[in-house]
Amino acid sequence: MMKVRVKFFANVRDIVGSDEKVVTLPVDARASALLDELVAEFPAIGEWKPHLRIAVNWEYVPPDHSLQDNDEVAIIPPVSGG
Amino acid sequence: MMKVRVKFFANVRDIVGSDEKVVTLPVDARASALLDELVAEFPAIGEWKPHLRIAVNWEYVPPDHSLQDNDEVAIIPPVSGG
Amino acid sequence: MIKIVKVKINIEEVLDSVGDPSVGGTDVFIGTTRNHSHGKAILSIEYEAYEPMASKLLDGLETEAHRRWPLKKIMIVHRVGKVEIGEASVVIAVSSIHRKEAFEACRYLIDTLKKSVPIWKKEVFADGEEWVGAQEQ
Amino acid sequence: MIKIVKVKINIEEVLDSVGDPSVGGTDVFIGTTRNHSHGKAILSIEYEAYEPMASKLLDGLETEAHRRWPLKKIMIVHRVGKVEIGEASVVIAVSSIHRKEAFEACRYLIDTLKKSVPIWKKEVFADGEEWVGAQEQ
Repeated sequence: MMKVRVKFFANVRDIVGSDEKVVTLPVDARASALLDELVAEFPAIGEWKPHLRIAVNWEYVPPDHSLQDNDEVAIIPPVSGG
Repeated sequence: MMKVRVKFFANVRDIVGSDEKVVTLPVDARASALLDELVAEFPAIGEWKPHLRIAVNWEYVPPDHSLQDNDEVAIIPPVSGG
Repeated sequence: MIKIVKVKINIEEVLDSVGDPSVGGTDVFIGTTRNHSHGKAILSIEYEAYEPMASKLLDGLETEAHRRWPLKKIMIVHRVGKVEIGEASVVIAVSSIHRKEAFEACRYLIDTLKKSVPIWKKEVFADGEEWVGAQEQ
Repeated sequence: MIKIVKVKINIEEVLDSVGDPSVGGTDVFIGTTRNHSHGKAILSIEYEAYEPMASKLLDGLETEAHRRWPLKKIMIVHRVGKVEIGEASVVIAVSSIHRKEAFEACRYLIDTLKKSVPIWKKEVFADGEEWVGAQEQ
């Protein structure tokens, strides 16, 4: 197993109730598997799922990206800066 | 006959040596006739002639515009504001 | 250069930072917080950034703009925290020898920032608050 | 609003003049005097305007921009007289609810100003001076 640190922002952080969480996953789990796990734990995220992007170590990654031990993963809701 | 006040700017004013001049013209003379007269008096304007525009009472006019007594006519060299 | 700041953005400083004796044209975009959203009165706005990633992406945007256009200097400043109505949330200044490139690059930078940089806006109303999603922009 | 001024342009004042609580985006173009022209060092610049006609045409440009785009406010300030290298000769600020219109209108205003408004620039070099014709821009 491996651990990744997951960061939450904006409406997703409000749902999770915390801005960070360490999640344990099988080695080489994909980004999409992490997201499925989070939706299972916090069903209210599900409604937003089609709009969420995932970043690993400060870079956007596709859903099939393989996570590594100690990665910093961020769940990125639709951005609204500017 | 009629009189118009002619204003000069930039390189044309440098050639004429004055920023204003009253010119006497036949009634209903066209803007192009005034320009021809100025070129006759100040041949160095001739070189610029294809690039000069004429304004009457603060509006650009075509060369065949008929001038009126007391008009304020301006010889407008290529502009370079901004 | 890029900055994420918690205090009011000083526009004169931003302009000074892109000044250069060879510059002929500078285009500046200033995004300000509006007092309404879909007809509802906004009391204030809060911005939040995923700062290390936002800085990295903004740095990347700056590099990409320099690659695409012959520019002199770029300054991008985004504010985070509470921003009063009418204050600037973002200022982007681009200087170049000729104006066309400054306009195009400035437009590219704000458009791309809004699509990709992890910064979020929360609108505070009299009866609650709401995170703004990009799809509602 | 439009202004032709003989003193240094105050950018903060220009920005204040286009501010409005419903504004979401403001685009500002700043034209500055360059230190070189076709490889020759420029010492200073002088601008001259046919003021009543320039004001009339700038007023007309402002009206036309409001007709073409849904804008909030426009401020066009052009300086005349001697302008030092690096100082602003022209500042155009356009505010609107959404940014696209502000960018387009600002670009239209500076492009049209440069083509049609009777203002002339004289570049002063170490060995003489020269009126700049539009064809050399």
